[in-house]
Amino acid sequence: MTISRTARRRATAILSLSVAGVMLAACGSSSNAGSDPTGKPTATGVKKGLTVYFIPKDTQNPYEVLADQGGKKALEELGGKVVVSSGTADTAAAQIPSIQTAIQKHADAIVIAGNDPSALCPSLNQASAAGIKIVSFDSDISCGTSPNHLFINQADTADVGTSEVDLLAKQIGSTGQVAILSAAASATNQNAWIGFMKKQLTKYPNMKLVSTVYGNDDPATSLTVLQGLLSAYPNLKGIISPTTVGISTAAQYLSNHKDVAKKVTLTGLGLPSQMKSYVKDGTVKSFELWNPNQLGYLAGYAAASLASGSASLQTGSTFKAGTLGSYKVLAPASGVGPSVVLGPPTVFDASNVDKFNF
Amino acid sequence: MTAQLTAPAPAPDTERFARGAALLRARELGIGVAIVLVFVATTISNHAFANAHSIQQLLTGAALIALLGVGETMVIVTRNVDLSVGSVVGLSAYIVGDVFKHHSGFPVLLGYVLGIVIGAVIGSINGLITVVTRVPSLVVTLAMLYIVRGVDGVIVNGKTIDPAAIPKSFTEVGYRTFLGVPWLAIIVAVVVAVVGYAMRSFRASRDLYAIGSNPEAASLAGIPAGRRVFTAFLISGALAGFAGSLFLALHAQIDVTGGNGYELTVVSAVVVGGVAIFGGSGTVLGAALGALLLNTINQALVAAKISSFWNEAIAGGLLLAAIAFDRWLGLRVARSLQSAQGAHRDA
Amino acid sequence: MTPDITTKPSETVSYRGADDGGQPLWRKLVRWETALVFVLIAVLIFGSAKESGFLDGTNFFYISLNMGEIAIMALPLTLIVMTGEIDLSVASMLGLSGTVMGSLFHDGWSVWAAMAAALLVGAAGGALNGLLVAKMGLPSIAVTIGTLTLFRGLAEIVLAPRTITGFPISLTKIGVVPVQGTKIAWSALIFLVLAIIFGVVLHATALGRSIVAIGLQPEAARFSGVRVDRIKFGLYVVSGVFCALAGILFTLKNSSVSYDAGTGLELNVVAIVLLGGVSIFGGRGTVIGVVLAVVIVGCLQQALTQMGVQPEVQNIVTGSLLLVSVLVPNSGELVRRIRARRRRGPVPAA
Amino acid sequence: MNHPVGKEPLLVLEKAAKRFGAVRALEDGSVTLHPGEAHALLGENGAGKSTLVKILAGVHQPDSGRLVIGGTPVVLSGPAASRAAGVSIIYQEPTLFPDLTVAENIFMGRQPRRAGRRIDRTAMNKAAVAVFERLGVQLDPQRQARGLSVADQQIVEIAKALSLDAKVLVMDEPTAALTSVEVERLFDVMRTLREQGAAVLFISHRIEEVLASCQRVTIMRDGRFVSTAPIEEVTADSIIRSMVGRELGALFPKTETDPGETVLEVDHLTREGVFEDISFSVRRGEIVALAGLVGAGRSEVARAIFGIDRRTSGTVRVNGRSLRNGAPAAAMAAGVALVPEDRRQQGLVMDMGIDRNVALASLGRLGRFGLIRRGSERDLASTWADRLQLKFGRMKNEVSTLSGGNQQKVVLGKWLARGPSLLIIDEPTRGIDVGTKAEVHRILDGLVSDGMAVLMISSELPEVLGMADRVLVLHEGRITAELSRAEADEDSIMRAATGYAAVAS
Repeated sequence: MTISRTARRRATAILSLSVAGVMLAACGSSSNAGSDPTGKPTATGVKKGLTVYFIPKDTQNPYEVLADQGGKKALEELGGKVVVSSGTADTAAAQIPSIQTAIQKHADAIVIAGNDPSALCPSLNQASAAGIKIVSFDSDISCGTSPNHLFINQADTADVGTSEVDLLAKQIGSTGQVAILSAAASATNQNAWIGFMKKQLTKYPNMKLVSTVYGNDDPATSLTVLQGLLSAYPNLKGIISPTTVGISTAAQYLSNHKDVAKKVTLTGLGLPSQMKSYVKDGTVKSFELWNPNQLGYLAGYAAASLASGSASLQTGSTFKAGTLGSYKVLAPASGVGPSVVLGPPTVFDASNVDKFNF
Repeated sequence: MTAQLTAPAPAPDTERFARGAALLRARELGIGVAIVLVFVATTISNHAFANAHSIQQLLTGAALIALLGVGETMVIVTRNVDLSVGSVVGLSAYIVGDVFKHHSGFPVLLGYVLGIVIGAVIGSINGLITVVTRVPSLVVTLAMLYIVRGVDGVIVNGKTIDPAAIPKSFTEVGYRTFLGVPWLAIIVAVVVAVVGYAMRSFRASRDLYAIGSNPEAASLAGIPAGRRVFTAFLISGALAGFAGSLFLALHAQIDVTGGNGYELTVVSAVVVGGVAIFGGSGTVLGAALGALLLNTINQALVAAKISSFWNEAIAGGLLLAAIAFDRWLGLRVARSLQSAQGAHRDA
Repeated sequence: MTPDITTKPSETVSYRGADDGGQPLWRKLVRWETALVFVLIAVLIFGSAKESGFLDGTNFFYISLNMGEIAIMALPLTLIVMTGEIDLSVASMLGLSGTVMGSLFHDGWSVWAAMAAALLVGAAGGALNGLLVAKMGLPSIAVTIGTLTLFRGLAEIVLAPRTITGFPISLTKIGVVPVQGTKIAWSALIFLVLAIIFGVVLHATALGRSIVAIGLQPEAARFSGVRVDRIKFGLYVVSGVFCALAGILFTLKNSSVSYDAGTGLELNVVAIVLLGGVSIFGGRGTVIGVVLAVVIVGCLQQALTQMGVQPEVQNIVTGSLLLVSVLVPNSGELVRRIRARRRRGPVPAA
Repeated sequence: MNHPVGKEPLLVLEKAAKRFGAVRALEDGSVTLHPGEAHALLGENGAGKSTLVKILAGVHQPDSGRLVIGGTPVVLSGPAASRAAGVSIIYQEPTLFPDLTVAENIFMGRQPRRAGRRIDRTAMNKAAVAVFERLGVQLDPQRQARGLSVADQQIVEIAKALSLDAKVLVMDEPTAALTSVEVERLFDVMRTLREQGAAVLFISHRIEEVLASCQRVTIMRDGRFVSTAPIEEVTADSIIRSMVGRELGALFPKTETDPGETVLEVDHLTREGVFEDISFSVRRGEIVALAGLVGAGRSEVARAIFGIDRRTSGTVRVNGRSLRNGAPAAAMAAGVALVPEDRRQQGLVMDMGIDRNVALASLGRLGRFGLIRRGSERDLASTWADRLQLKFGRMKNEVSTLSGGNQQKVVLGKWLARGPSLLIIDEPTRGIDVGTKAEVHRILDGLVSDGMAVLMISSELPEVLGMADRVLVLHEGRITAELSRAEADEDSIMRAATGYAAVAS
């Protein structure tokens, strides 16, 4: 899929022109002309009264709810407002009416967590054509340059994949069978992380990835596939679950089956609030995550800055994100467009897990 | 009315009966054999599969669907269907969890009772609408599926119940074993046994079969069909609510997705288990075994290192095979009875 | 000597009130479609009162864009429900056909050939349903729950965990721009054309008349020379093909497809058909009713979304609408029964 | 033959009336039952007997009238109330639960119980065997009811009613499907019940049965009570006259015709387990009747000829052309029409208009490319409505609003509109009032005079005797006699139908 990406991006760029008739941000990578002279941010560079639509994967995902709250806080600080809108199902189709609503309501910016990497592109393109700035977070959209958008990366994608493998390797002595318990098979961020995990695993010749299973972010399904995994691979040493539902389901199972927990080490991405009890009872030694609240907060500031013109998609453009400090737009690289990285993920263990309230 | 009658039970042509009963029992037996076959085949491809742990997991994993299957069987036997069970599981699990979260010290046992009550309330709404308005239950419970899920969403509103909020003694049911058998499986087995026995042994439960077998004849026989169907929905709802509590106990966490899509899995399990979708026949044991078979296949695929992407296709194919097989069997039995009768008449 | 105590179709009659000689009185006075028109007007007034831009062209385009595929699937389902059967596999077929189209396109097929293959898969899937329901006489609800799972599972095998993108822009623009010179989405235009065809077929042809007869009294239809099995089989094939068409449009609209495309839409489609006044027992219903239901649901959803109403509340609204749409036509029966009970009075002990 | 004098009547029904929509099913249903009597209720089909039975059963609630049981006026709110009041019914059509065992069918809702209110299956099966003993039949109480023959089903029904030990036992044509040995047994049981002080209401078409086993007889006609009389005061002739209300001759207009060439040829027709080796032919201008008991396979033969059911072997030829197996459309194209037995389920789409019902078999002829021209549909319907003198309000009205006789005319119109060369008509006058009955017979006579071939199935012997040119008698799926018009009489037909004598012909 990556081979044809450039060609397709060019093609979609043409579409954006023909459809929108509006040229955005001077087509990013293809041209350096018209670089933003006001690259330096000013504290007052953000307009008041902005409306930012936050469109999470669905309205109930706890992780996203935390992020939305961060966004609300950001816009409150900036004198604007956040509208949260999405469907009940994790599907692109359920998000489209929300995008349409944002267009109808003349929103200034959209912050979206894509349920599908490309199904949302046509709608977002329309939004972009209507002058709405597009910011993606949590799970990126891959629309190329149409619309051109800023991705708020929770952590460097490669970092997440690599660090989780390292974390596990440290705990199991870099040897043994390992497996991955993921969310839905179609989840973009999951698949991207898994890709980097596989890459990193090549550095540990004695660690063997035996299986990747999908729990669809549903506790029951996660439990079923986990149990199947344990039956199939009695010598399994480690499980990486880069999804909050998966890791907490697995942790619950292991904490109740100490015999299994003795043999199998679990790590991945989890919410400290959910994982606290498992870290304390020793089921899980360490796991990581970033602060979803901060992620939303950063996305809110980024969206407001773009909408105010105080930041751009140009590589190196910087903007202030309230209490988080200043951020710089990174150059597009390997399938990811202009992006901003929140920071390295926090590793949680018994020493710090109590300090977080998300 | 002499010697012949005083002789215990045996009826005039015991032989024919024996054949009929064997056919009936064959269904449960057949599923049992299928489960064993899947288990053995998986073990051959992956020797690690055959251990006590796997079996415990097979039982635990099937428990909730089997429990829902018990209630669903009672409803389907009356020629109705309850599609709202999945939503009920989600709602009752969340409410029970929420109560634990906000009232630490809430009695653990009451947690289960609360789940049952929530389910019973929704079940009685289903039953009431179906019986009083005579709107087909397919539509009523489909609407309830939407409504209950919506209410659940409004209540949950993006929150989750974390494991820390739930008393350890509540979740124990989800993992403790007794003599190596998971408690969850024991509870469901007891429910299956009790309801299964009741479905055979009480007048009211035989009425359920009569209603599904021939509604017109049931009303001519003076069976209070409305009250019975209502009760079936009530029990189905109550068991779904109970399953919600157990869901919470098993997973120790709940958000809005809990129980989503269970309705179709349950109906599949029940039909695979030999319960006729148009009522009149089928057993609770069959339904529970159907659930166990589906779960065994799911876990076997992972264990046999076949991609879990095959799960759904196999479940669908199995359901189709089951109903096609039932029809074939039914035709065969009818034909053999008919020709036997012809011979009997001619003689 | 035939074993004629097996289930007779007449037994289901008891549910519609065997002796009350047809519809309740009010139903004869107020047609369901008329009621739907009033509901639609109410929704439009409600929408534009709450949202200033509700009645503008862009919004119309959005509504038509959102409803197009669901609406297309609702048409063949209308005919199937009219015969007294049901097809719950529609959304899975949408996903499977999109998946087939996507994966073949990804493998280097031309997009047109991939679409043709998707339609063929639709026909084959419909034929499977038809075979099991019409030829083998299996209950359609169980069969199509089975194929719902089966089709989705096949899509998963074919495509998961990939997402296919990169369809030609000349085609995917149907998800972005309306039909030239109008404010209507392509899928919705196709739906309207199809609705006219389906309307004519149902209401003015021998086939349509046969479908109604099958739904009202299948045995009488058979005794009148109507080829019940063949018609049912054909309808399932048609349903499969049009769900595949919806799958193609859905894929192009989103310019991408993954195996879980359209998951859960079957319930929306069924809800629309029933809301449109098609009786779940078969035999009663109109295409215009279904068209109105499509528009009402589309407008209502858009209005609620734009008002910022929680999507969960929309679930409640959809469920309640569905319930009301079957409760109201049955209210005559309800009133009759209550009255009958009152007339009977208490029963003296004998 | 003890006269029930002085004793308080067990059950009195007075002037009960019941309508269904436009159809007056019962206008004056009156009957009085005394303890210890067997009381016959006679009347033609459509006289209102079944409605009266259903009122006693609590299935229908009368619109007016009075019901007194055991001296107390009662309102039966449903079947359970009727049973509680001591009334037990054996229906014409068995109403069993196919998925349950025979014993459960008998004791549904009153299964014997043991400790803990649990059903005592052993006791239940024993009790069932005991009831069968009383009836002198052998039936496995533990087998499923599915697949029982009609006769066996009827036996289960009788066993059910017997086991209730009811004060009032109503039997709605229980003997129609039974062999005479079984009938004898039944009469024995009736006698025992009477001696125990119960009353039996006995409905039958076999007048000699009534004369032999009942003490009093009530006659109904056109939904009205006609008379009640002790059995000694009536004769078969007087009963028939009261039932019919006029001389037989007027009912059965019969024009003598010369049969022409053969239209229908049936050769070794067999449907496994249903009927076997049926061969006969029907010629232009003749009516051939298929007679026999209920369940003998008459309707099934008709269904197989028309292609509703598939035949196992044998051939059917119409006008020399062989018919495809299991294809009604092919039979219709060859010129066959079938007016089925069950008007409400098979003959008509009750919720469709008159015009659409008439057009239903001719859809292909009403326009081009499958489109239906409403105009030609309406023309077709009104043509036939005129010709058959249909009484109706508007063409669009649902046929469910018509009376039984007019409904039958719609079915006839539907098929005659196709101009068939062979008309198969199953129970042409079931459930039709006497006036329309004669009309239907006149229509049939007219059709035959014009050269149509008619195959008629009828359970009414007078109809068979009055209308048919030839009579074929079926017994348990085989033709046991072929009788010419001259040879056919009640005796010869009944003998062949019950399988007693291979009647010489």
